[in-house]
Amino acid sequence: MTTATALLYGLGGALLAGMALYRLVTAADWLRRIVAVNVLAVGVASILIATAYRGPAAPADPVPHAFVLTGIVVLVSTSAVALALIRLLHARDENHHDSR
Amino acid sequence: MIQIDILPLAILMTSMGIAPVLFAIPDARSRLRTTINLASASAKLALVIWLSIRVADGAVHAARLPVMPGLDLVLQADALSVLFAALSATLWLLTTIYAVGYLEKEPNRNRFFGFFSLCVGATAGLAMAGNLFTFLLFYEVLTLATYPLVVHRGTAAALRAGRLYLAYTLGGGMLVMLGTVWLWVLAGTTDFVPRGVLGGLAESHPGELRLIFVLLIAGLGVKAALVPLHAWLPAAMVAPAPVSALLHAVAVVKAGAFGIVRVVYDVYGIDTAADLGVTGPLAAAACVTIVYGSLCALAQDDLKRRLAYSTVSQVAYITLGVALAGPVAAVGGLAHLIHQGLIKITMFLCAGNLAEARGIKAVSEMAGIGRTMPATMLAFSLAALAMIGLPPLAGFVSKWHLAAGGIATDQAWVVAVLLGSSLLNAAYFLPILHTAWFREPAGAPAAAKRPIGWMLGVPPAVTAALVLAAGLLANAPFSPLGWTRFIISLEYS
Amino acid sequence: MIPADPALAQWPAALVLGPVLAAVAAFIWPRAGAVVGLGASAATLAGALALALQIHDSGPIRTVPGGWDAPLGIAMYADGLAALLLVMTAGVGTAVALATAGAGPRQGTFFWPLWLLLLGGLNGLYLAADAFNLYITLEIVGLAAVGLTALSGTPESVRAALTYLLAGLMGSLLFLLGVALLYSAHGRVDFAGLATATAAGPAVSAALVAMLVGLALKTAIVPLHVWLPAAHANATPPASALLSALVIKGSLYAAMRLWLAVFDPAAALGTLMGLLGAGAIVWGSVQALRAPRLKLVVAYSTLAQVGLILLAFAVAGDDAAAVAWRGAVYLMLAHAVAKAAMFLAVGRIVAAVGHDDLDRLAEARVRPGPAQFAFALAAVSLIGLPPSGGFVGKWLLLEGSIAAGTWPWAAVIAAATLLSAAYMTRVLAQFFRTDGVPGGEIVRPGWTRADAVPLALALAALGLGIAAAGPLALLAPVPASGVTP
Amino acid sequence: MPEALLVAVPILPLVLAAALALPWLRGIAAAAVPLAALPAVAAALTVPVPVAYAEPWLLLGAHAGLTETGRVFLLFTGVLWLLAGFAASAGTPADPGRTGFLACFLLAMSGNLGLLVALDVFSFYAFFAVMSFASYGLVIHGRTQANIFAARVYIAFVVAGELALFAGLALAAQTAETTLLAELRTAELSTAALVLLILGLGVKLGAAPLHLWLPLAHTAAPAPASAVLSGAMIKAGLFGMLAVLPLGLRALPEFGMALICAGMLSVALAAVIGVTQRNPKTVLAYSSVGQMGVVAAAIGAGLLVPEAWPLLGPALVLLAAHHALAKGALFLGVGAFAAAPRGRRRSLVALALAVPALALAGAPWTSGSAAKAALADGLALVPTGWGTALGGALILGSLATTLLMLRFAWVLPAYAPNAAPAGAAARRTLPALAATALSAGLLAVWPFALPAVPAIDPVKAALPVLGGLALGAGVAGALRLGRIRIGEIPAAEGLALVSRDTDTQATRMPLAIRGPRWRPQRPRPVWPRLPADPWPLGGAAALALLLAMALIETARYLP
Amino acid sequence: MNAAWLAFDALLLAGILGVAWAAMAPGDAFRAIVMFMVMGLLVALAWVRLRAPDVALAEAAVGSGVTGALFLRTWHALPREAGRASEATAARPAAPRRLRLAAFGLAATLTGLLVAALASLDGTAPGLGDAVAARLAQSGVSNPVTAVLLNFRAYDTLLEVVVLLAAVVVVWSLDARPAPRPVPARGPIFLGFARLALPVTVLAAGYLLWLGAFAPGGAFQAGALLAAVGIVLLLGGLYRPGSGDRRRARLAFGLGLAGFAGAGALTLGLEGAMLRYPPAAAKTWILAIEAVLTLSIAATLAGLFLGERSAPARTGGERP
Repeated sequence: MTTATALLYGLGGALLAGMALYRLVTAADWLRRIVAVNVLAVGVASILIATAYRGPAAPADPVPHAFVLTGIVVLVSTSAVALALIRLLHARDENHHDSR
Repeated sequence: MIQIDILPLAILMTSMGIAPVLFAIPDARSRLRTTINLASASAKLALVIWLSIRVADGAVHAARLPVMPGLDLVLQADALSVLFAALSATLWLLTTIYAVGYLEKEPNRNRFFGFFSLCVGATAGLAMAGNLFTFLLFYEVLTLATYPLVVHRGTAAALRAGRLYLAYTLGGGMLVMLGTVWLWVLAGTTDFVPRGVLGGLAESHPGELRLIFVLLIAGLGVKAALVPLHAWLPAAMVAPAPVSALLHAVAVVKAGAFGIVRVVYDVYGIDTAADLGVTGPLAAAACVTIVYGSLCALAQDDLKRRLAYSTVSQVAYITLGVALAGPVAAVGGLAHLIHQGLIKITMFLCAGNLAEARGIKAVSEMAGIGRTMPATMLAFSLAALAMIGLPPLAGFVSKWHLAAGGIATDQAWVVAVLLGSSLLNAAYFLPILHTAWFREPAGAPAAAKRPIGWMLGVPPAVTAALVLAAGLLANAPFSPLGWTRFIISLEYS
Repeated sequence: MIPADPALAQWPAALVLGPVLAAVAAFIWPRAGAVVGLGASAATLAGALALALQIHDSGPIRTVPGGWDAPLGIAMYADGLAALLLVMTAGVGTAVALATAGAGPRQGTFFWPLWLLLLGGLNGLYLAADAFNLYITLEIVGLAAVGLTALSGTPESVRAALTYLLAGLMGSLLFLLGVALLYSAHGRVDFAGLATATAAGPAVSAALVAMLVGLALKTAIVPLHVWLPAAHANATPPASALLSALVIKGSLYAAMRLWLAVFDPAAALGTLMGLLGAGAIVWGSVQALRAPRLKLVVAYSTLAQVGLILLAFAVAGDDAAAVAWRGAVYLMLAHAVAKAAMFLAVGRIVAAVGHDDLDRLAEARVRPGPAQFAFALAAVSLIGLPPSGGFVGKWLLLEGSIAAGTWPWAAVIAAATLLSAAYMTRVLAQFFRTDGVPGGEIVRPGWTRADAVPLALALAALGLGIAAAGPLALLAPVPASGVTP
Repeated sequence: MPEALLVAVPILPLVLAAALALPWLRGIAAAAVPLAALPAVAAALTVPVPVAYAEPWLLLGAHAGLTETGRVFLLFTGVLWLLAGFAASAGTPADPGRTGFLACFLLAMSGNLGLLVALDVFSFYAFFAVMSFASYGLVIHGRTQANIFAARVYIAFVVAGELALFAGLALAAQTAETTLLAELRTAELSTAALVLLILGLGVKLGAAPLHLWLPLAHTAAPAPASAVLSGAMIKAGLFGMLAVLPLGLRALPEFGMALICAGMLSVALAAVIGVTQRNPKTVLAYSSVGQMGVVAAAIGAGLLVPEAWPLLGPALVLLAAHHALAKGALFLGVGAFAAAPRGRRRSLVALALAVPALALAGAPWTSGSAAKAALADGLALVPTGWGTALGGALILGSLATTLLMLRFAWVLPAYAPNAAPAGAAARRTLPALAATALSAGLLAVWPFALPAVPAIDPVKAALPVLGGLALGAGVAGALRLGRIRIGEIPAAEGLALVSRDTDTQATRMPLAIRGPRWRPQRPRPVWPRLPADPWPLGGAAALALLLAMALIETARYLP
Repeated sequence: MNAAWLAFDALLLAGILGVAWAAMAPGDAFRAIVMFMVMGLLVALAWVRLRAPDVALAEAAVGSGVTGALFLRTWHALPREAGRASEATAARPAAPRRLRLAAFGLAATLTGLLVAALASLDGTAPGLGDAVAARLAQSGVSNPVTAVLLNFRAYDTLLEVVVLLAAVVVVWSLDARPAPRPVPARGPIFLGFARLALPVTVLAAGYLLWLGAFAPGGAFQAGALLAAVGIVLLLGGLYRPGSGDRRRARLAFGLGLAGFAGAGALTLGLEGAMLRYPPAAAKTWILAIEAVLTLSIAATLAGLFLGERSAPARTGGERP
């Protein structure tokens, strides 16, 4: 982390990640868990972005940016799958309740 | 560098190769199955005889296939292998005939005979294994191939026995594997070489070598039913008679004993082993087994269980002969490998006939059976007397050499052990003969369930004849004894 | 490094592109799914074999897609280890595909694109020589695997898939965290650079830990295995086969690669891995011994097997470790083949008997002999009895641990063998038991073509024990120098 | 030709026994039983001695042949078996156990005759074993409780004896590094070997204290069997001792004394217990014990004083021959007596039996007296102390024998076996008479066999007999007057205490160690249902693992 | 000045953390989702501050927008009646207390260690910025991020598209029965908005795509916008796909990957290396690929949002 700013955001990312991990483990409902995962991703991403930051003058390092971009897309895809599963699970539950 | 040698491979394939075929043959086509069985068994016997002649001429037969760097699968025929291979080939032929007759109507014959031939194939592999690695391989194959035979009946009891069998033998196999790997790491070779492969290691790593020896012997001792690793053997009695016969005479038990012979002679070398001071404890273990097995046998009323315990005791003779570390005793031990096989298979085949023909399973039910089934009981009696060690029967020859060997190596206490054991043998075999021959059948004699066809009748007769011949013609050059002397002359040259 | 024939340099990329394109085709034209799937799998197998031969003859192959060399660009690296796993994946996959195609359209049209995506992803994973690239391949594999898990559509499978997905997500995000840390520490993420980069600081250690745990989650290393039993036990047979045979191997391979090629972990970390392995062996075996359902037994045995492989991490010392690693890889290979065979066999058994309740198996009137036989053969390899791939792997592992003088691990290996024997016997006994059948005559359906695949796989598992020389020759340089791109 | 004859000696009975196993040959074989011993007699008469043949393939190298002593033994043993066989084949084919009995009879015969032509330890031991074990069938033949008990005692002793013999021979052969009996005799044998050999052979010899089986067995067995048992087979023990013990070569004082004591004990026991018996066969059995006691004592003397052996040896052989024929005649006679219908035939048999009885008692001009005289000459060479004791023993012996014979004569008339041997009385009588004649004529033919017997001093010979008669009469009178009744001391006194509940004990063994039984309990899968949502646990575990690994790695950076 | 910025950063971070915590805290799911979307916007702001406009755009459009939409759609599909215990909603009791405590301790310690690790970085690592700058000229585009995405590390991007396809395949393979509750009828305002907004959005998307070559923007951002268009169309029922459209949809999903991978194969054949463009025509290749990707991504995102079964023309129960 070259600059204070970068360090700040880096640590912020770390905090985000930590919070997310805690909630990811303890959250009782699936929706919340997926949210936590996304927050965790944001935390990691901000570490990368912070790493890329070279101060207000210099241009930032684009490679981490590319990483994050890819990460975002990957994550939205995965989240979509997870949410679809949640919906399906709920529908199954309904079936079960109906069948009982 | 793959090395091909038709003869050993052929001997292996005659039994292992046909297994898949036998599996594939549906139960109904029993004639086809029998033809294949007998054909291959006879072929194997012929090949083994040929091999023994070649080996006697000093020809070298070896086939090898590299498996892991430095570790090859080696099939190699030396005098010792031929001894064991000949035993298994001969008795396999007979047992197959017997089994065909025995299982005439039962279901799952394809499975049975498939594993049956796998089992014997593994035995052949064990016999011809050229190094400990190969030996271990076939040792485990044998374990696996035998399990389905033990549980063949599919009853709860059979499965219990099967569990016990696997628990013991797989444990033993694991020990052997540990020992083998360690040996391999230490010595860099596992080859079987007369007088051992350890070289200078005995001086540099005595402690490790002793530990390895313990591992190996303990592992092999499970199959050889050394006390206290023997409990599986009596339990395995639930298996059909041919299986018990094979188990006790050729396959499993003998595999263990044979392995012990190999380890002591061709891995450690008898001198090295003696220097390491491991033969003494081995001999002690063998003696304990001999006595304890006989004591247990006394208590059994179930015929097959009694026979099983007597096997526990008898097979230890082989170990004893090896452990006494002297040529004469060794001759006795190795000869007993063959003799005990012949004797025990006779007894089990007869026991099977009793059960098949009259449903007799316990000694107490045998009163007067000598009248109703004289031939069977004659064979049985011959075997029993041989087991006790009466001349001119096979058992006497091995016992004589064991005693003589013990005396020759200044371990005359062995004679005491032998006397005790023979006394016990007499104590649990003679009552059987008395009951069978001289007691009036209590109540109505058991009704005949089925006639004993030639397939059930001939094999025990032949083996009984062999028992007599092996003793009567002990000094003949190609008798088991003669061959054993040949082997030992190589070991102690 | 660059092989003589530049055309061969294209193999790696082709092994990734091919399945991916096939997946698209199979997705767009569902009816052609089976044909495309089979064809692509077989073609991949052929390609992988060719690659393996090439590597066997003239060493590892390194290519740079895009023509931009690392660290800016991405390198693909194929050595013996990678080649072996490529062949394994394509081989097992082709077999499973055959079985699926044989089973007819019941599997549904989605199996094929999913499988092909999985295949492409795994191939990419094995060939990756770049941390971030590895991350994406992990994601592909994870998504495809989740899809396969949920394919059977039962509520249990859906719940299992969700848990699996969540674990996978946490894992891959931890992995990504590791990548971020690596980049911030070294400014690059290509293995070669990372391996040579100096100064392993706290950040790098953190990266190592994060990546290891992330991969552990995906590999279902006890105690991070909570998702596995349900997932593997509730998927359709082919899916289960692929999941337990191949998917977990992907992440395990990644961990192995990083461990050997990128980081130099503290010795204590290796011991910890060994302890985890031992724990996995005990826990997996005990659960397998108590599991009430056949498929659960098989699933739990996977845990134990993975634990066995983990022991290699604990063996130190150059030569000893080399041997142990070879053993571990060979165990992966053997487990893949045998476990696939086993799950397919279980599928056949369940189809014939109608349930996989272990206690009621002995009462079944129908006894699908060939399938049970295949199961037994596979069990032999899983227990690690000769002659089987499992035995060879176990032997090498033992040899390594003994050569290193680390006795506890040798003991653990022995215990693992006996435990696995115990729970496998528990199943086999049910097959042999016949007196439990209420009254009726026992029906023994003969051979069908569907039995061919599991049986063939099981036999292959045994064959790996005899024909071990070839694969081991591929692994010869592992790990010394061989794994570092 | 001679070789063939020698081989035929043991083989012919074997062949016949085998033939008995085949139903279609059974009749012929049974008919041929009387002839089974012919080769033995022929060989003994025709084969020139000494002769030896080797058959290396057989056993561990077998040697057959005939020695001087062997020939005599072969002769009288063969004759006795011939006669006994004639009597034995008398039973009716209806008798269910008959075939088995004949088979055992033939096997025992083959063993007994074979061991006489064996020159090496293996074949000797083999034939010895065949004889001993086959006799089990003879003892148990009647299948009564008494038979079964006697058979069990017998087999127990046999097994013990065989084992001792086995060990002894093994030790001897190893130390002497030979398997030839003749060379064993000349070799320096270890004490252990000698002890075992003497025990093994002593069991067969039946001298106290190894005699316990003898009265039971001889009583229980059918007459012909008893005849060979006590006439021929126990002599096998003697033959063995003559063959292996270094008699006349080395002095083994300790063994000598031990044997002498055993011999005296036998004589005393035989007299005291024998006279109380009510069954004539038991009485005869005890007289055998007494006689064998004398034999043992004589051998002991030989071991004590090798110089005496040249005289003792021939005397012992003569004694053996004499006892064989006389005892054989008596036992056969008892059988004939029991089988014969009341009346003249019966009294005739009874009268005939007086001859061998007197011979046994050692009345003047009988073979008995000759044998005793020869022995006395030999014992005279034994130094005073043991010498006098032995002389006394000898006299006491004949005194005792006289008493026993009196007792025999006393109880014979009342003898009625519970299972009277059926039919063919003639075939039982003739052999008895023949044996009687032979034992009477023994002295006449003896010189052809061995160096001439010493002259008999009738007075010296008559004294003990008369003394015996007097004593017997006196005792009987005293008892009669004093109205004293003496109970029968049960035969095999020591074992009489053992339960006779044979039915159970025949199969159940005293030692009962149960083999360890493995009781597997299938683990009931009590399944902790997977938590519906296992994720929190897994996640927490992941965090824990993260921490653990992180700490391990952190340890690197701590100073 | 700098201090002011730091203060701003700190404030922003605090806000992000707070919102994130709120988004993950138990309670009403809807609130959580909204919080999450807000966080996305704040994060985007922060990244703009860190000179990462492309990422910020993507975060806003995809990370916050599309993901948020997905969350809302799911939330809408979930039962809201209290009492029924559905593990998908917060109605169930949270994880046991002991576990929560343990997890908290662990997470806290780990965060501490992570912070320490980050703090230990001295920033000597050069990174690849210079390398990119040096090769930007040859890349065919002037936006370094796009250069990295579609040229230097195009292989990653290819695999990323594979992930996207995999996702849609999985989503479409999950076929829930009974069909979800019918989408409520939209009011006139929604429709009016739609009519007005759609054309504008489409134009914006095209602009973004073209912009991506030399300025922040690119395929993914554009794709996200188009996806929004599609979603609105479908939700509003302005466009009702027929049963045949499912095939077309699949075609659209696969198209991007097919194009990209096809390009890879082509270059592999022509240039001997996957995705090594002929230097002269690099820009053309990239734009072509991006164009295809944009459409495909849009379709895919829409497909992810709607799932297969919201094609009204079909009845359930085709597959077992």
